[in-house]
Amino acid sequence: MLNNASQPDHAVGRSAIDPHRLAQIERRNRRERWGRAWYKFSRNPLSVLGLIMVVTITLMAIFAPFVAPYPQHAEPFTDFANASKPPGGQYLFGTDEIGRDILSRCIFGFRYALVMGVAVLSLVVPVGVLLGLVAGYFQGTIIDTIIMRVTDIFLSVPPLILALAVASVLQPNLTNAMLAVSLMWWPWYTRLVYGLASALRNEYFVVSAETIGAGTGHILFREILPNMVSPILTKMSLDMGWVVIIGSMLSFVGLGVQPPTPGLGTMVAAGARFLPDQWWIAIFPALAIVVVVLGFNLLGDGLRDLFSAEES
Amino acid sequence: MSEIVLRVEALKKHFVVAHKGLIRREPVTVKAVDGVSFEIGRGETVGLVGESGSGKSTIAYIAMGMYLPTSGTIYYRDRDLFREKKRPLDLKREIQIVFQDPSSSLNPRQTVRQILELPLRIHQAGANRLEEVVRLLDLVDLPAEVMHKYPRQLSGGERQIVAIARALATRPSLVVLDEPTSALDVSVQGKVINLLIRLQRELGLTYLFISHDLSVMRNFASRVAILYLGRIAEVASTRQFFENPQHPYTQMLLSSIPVISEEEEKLRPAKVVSSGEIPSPVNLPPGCSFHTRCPYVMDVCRRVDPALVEVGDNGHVARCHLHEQPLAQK
Amino acid sequence: MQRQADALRRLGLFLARRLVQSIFVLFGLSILIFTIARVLPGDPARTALGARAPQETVDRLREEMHLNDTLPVQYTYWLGDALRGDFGMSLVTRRSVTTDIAEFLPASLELVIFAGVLTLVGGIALGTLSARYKDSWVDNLIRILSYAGVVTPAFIFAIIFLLVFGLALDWLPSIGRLSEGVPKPPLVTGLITVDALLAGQLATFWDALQHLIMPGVALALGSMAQEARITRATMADNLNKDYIAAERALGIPERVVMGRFLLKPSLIPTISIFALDFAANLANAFLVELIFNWPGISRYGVNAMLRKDLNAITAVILILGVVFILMNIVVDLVVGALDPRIRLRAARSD
Amino acid sequence: MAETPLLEVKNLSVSFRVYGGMLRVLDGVNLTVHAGEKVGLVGETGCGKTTTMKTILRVVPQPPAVINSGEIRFKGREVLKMRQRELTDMRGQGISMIFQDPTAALNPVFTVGQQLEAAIRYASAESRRMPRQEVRRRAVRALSEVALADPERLLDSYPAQLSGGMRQRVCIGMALSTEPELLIADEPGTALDVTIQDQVLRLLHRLVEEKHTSVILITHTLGIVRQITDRVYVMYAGSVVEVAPTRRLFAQPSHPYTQGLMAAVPRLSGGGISDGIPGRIPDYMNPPTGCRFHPRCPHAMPVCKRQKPALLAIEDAEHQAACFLYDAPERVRAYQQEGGLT
Repeated sequence: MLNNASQPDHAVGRSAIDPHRLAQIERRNRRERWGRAWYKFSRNPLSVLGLIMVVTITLMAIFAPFVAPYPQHAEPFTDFANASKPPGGQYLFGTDEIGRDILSRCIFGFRYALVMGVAVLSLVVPVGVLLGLVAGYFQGTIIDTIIMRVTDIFLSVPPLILALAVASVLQPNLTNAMLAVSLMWWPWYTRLVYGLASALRNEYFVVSAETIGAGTGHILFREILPNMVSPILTKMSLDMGWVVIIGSMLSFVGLGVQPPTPGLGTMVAAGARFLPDQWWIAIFPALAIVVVVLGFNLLGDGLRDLFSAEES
Repeated sequence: MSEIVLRVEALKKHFVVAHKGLIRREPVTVKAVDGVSFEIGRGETVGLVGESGSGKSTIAYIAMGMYLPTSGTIYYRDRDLFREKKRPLDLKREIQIVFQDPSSSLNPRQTVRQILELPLRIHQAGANRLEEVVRLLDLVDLPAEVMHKYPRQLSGGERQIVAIARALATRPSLVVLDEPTSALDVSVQGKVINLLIRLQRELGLTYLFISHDLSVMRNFASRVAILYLGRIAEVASTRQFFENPQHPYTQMLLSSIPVISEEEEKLRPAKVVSSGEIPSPVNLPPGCSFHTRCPYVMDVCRRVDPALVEVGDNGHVARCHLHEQPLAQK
Repeated sequence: MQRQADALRRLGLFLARRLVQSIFVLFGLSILIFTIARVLPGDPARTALGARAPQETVDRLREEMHLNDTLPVQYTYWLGDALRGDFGMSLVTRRSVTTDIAEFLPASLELVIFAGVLTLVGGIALGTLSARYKDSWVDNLIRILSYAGVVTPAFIFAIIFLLVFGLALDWLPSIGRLSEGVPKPPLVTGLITVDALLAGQLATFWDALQHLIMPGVALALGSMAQEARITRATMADNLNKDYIAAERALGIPERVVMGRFLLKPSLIPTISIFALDFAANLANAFLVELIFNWPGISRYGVNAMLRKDLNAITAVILILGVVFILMNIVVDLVVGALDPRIRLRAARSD
Repeated sequence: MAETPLLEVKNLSVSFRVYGGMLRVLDGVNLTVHAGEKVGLVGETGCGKTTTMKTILRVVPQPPAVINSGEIRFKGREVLKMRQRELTDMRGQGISMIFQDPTAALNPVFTVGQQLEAAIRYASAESRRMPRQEVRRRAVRALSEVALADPERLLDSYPAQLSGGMRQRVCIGMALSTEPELLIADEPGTALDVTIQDQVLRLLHRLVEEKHTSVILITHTLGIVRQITDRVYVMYAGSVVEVAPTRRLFAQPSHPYTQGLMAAVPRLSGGGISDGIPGRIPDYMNPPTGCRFHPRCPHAMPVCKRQKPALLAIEDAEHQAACFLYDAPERVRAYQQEGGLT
């Protein structure tokens, strides 16, 4: 950023040491930075749409019992009198074969989709990032070799199939599905961070910190890590979408959320049996999946554009 | 010369760049630094000049402990820099470096204050860091507000000045300057150089100055050593170096510089016109490594590597058969 | 001549080195799979026989499966068998797992190769079109479509296709690889379309192709959209490169600059992602295979998983690992062929 | 000079659309090149030299660039109104360009031969019908002209296999292979070591003299301009601030920016370095009003903030500077009496 305002001005030099004034300046700077970032982000309507979608879905998931028209339909419930009703006034998305409101179940479905995404990422990101960071910084040493060879092994199979295998060996439920996906997901972060870290370790600001005598912890977490927040955040946002897809695939074959709990994948799988006549039973949960994934993808792309514009 | 601050002794650094063969992997090495010796006295600015592949930056990085020498060593005030495996903090404190490109040497995610506080935290425990940061900025003529800025909010010149302030934060006695102005525009480099000169005078600093820019060298260094493919070609006091260059490579370099006045024109040895490519440091020519481009090349140059011989006063030495007395030419 | 021989020798060295690396990775993978199969809770023998089997039978099977030995010993037995191509019996099909794989792998390959061709042709064409007419309505349309393609999982496409083209409109067959009564071609490659063509059975070829269309397209759309996005992004990026400006400045016509000098460097990322997608699709196809009742390897694998058929599970994962690793080598070769810088770097390191 | 100039740029303004605003990079550039002339264009990083040249050739990527106004006439024909076909005809044989960084200017996935032969083949209608061997022969000749040994082998090499000096020579050979009337050389040799740069510049100088090619030489090194060119334009922040025959510029730099720049160059003869010009290049998103140099100018007057100065003659029309100090004496007095600039 070119900026005219930073001309040296000795007259005010000393006054900045006043801690009160200091904090004020820092607060103002921070506000300006956020303001600028938001301005750039908001230039792209698609990014804003993505953010709105993500926020809405999250709020709906959190307040599902209040938002859903028939919250009790997410629990064991039957109403054969209203079974297989097509979309219409009372049931916006129609009802399924035992009379449950599909809209309500989709809203609760968001819940499990997001829980899965958040849980998987909060397990996977710290582990993957830490391993990649250490391996990248100690590139060429035995630490690097061990971490990266193990990572390679995990990366040598499509992650989905390993997750399926692990999930199938364990009891089929949401927790185990999350564990299985997490177990297969960390290497992708390790690989991403490894690449970034092994490039950053040669940057002169890292070398500078070394020649000054900073410790490894400082270099890893204060010098290197802050410089890869943007690609990691971007990947996390895109991955939320992927985890939702994988979660729904697991539930589709019965390895994730167990009925009658409304998992989006489970609902699609169950509804597929009633195609084509009662199409709404499968199609609306399928659309719900697409909406979640779309929201996170738009947000992720928006973040990527924002970060790449920040850097140039 | 007064007290010796830095003594480089028969320094060699060979990098393995590749391996040959499938089973018995023979290393392919680059002799980046190949037997370099020189000394820096207290308060001096010694300039190392050279083109790409000359090894000038490698020497700086070895002095900083970023690489270990293949053989030979460097002494800081009689302390062998490589006796301990890991350099002790008090030695790190004494020797600091300013890198070429401040946009790479300052962490883009830290404010100037955070950048300057790191050396203070490590080397000045107990000091009031905020006051110290203000003092450092004042020392380099930057307003205190700069401490809240991120590097990208500063101009190139200001960034380099922040990097200088960081190097001074440990209160070092020797500062290595690795091309400190070559990433800057002409209109700001003067300010940085003049600041360095003032700081040297005020703080009694000793500089090892690495550069490829002879015009800057002329106005900054007190002594100049010129490197060609990892070896010293000539060392002289700055005045002698520019007014009475002895090595044909020095002459070629001087004659290649574009200048802007008649006065400078006279300093260019017109007869040594640049020709030939710089050989790859992987395949050094036998004998004198400059013989492939030298206008005065003799038979002996292709076979025998010349030694450094005295060619003038004040330790003016050159590595060239032209200056070796008939002895070598037999 | 000399140069060609040199290039061949370098290629050989490269392959040799990659194969050695791959063997290490496969070895590690086998340990990983073995761990999943044996260390996780549950008694494989009990699982194999079911909860109602008498304890003596289970004990006998435990003995047979070397389950009473230490884990490293068990692993050596298992690995030894696996190396001989013997993965044991499948609990699902009651046949040798090797036989099963020989039957199901070609079906998956046929599907994935078909989808791969669609992906590559469609993705590059759409991406190039989009970049060529950047910011026009064509570009915007392609971008919106590719967004939809990226965010929609293949199984949702599969269900929609099944619903619309299979059931509602009844244009295309929706189940299996061949219609009933259509003669199977003699087995050569295992890919029915190819075998039918080889045998000259055009009717069979046509029928098999019709069966391929829905699952193939459902599987391809996601990666096609991905490829289109990557191609467009790389091209747009390269369009601002100095060498394009330099080639234009030399008076080289736009058609040559775009079709030749821009296209080749822009394909490199597309191709590398494509090959990896191709291998991943082999596994990701499982829901598509389930929905269209396609007798492929990942459907087999998932069925095995649902039945805890450990022999089949390990075999399927190992085979998919091998395909994945092979595709990685292919990526390196193709990218090396397109990009001399990578070739040069590889040459320098030998 | 009465005849039509070879190239005439009038009041050219170009902006770049970026995330969150417009960068007003060129702000009314004026430039003239006559047949057979060697013209220098000097200025610091980011002053718009390269953008001007890329716009002349219409190879500046659009978007992000937007040409706001101006005229570019090559041999009397308006370049900004040319259709694709006419552009392709003008590029190469009319004007060709050596780009700043030879590594970036060569396509990494094609051999030197493939690129050079394409340049030769598409140079003109006749060359398109040339047999292959003839194109190859000319490519070999183009490389030997730039003093490259073993051109046959070089044609089959990829850019990554060559040294920096060789790549620079290849770029020069390529730009000259189409036998242009005007050659634009953007910082030739800057990326190279000084001894190699010297060789490249001498080679370039010799070739354009032999072929009577007109040249625009872009550089930030004043010494290079002095060595090669007849006339010099000095650019600052998107406008030409001074133009003069080379000798006169060095003898009597007139614009305060030119004066500051000259003083800042460290001399081989010693004598210390001046502190240079205070401040920094302006922010192109919100450039200073009036004369863009006024925030850094030691002679700034109130008028400089209000109004953009036109190029004014110093002694005669050959030497001009865009500075109010060179206005009619009574006006200058009036400007100065307005009081200090805050």
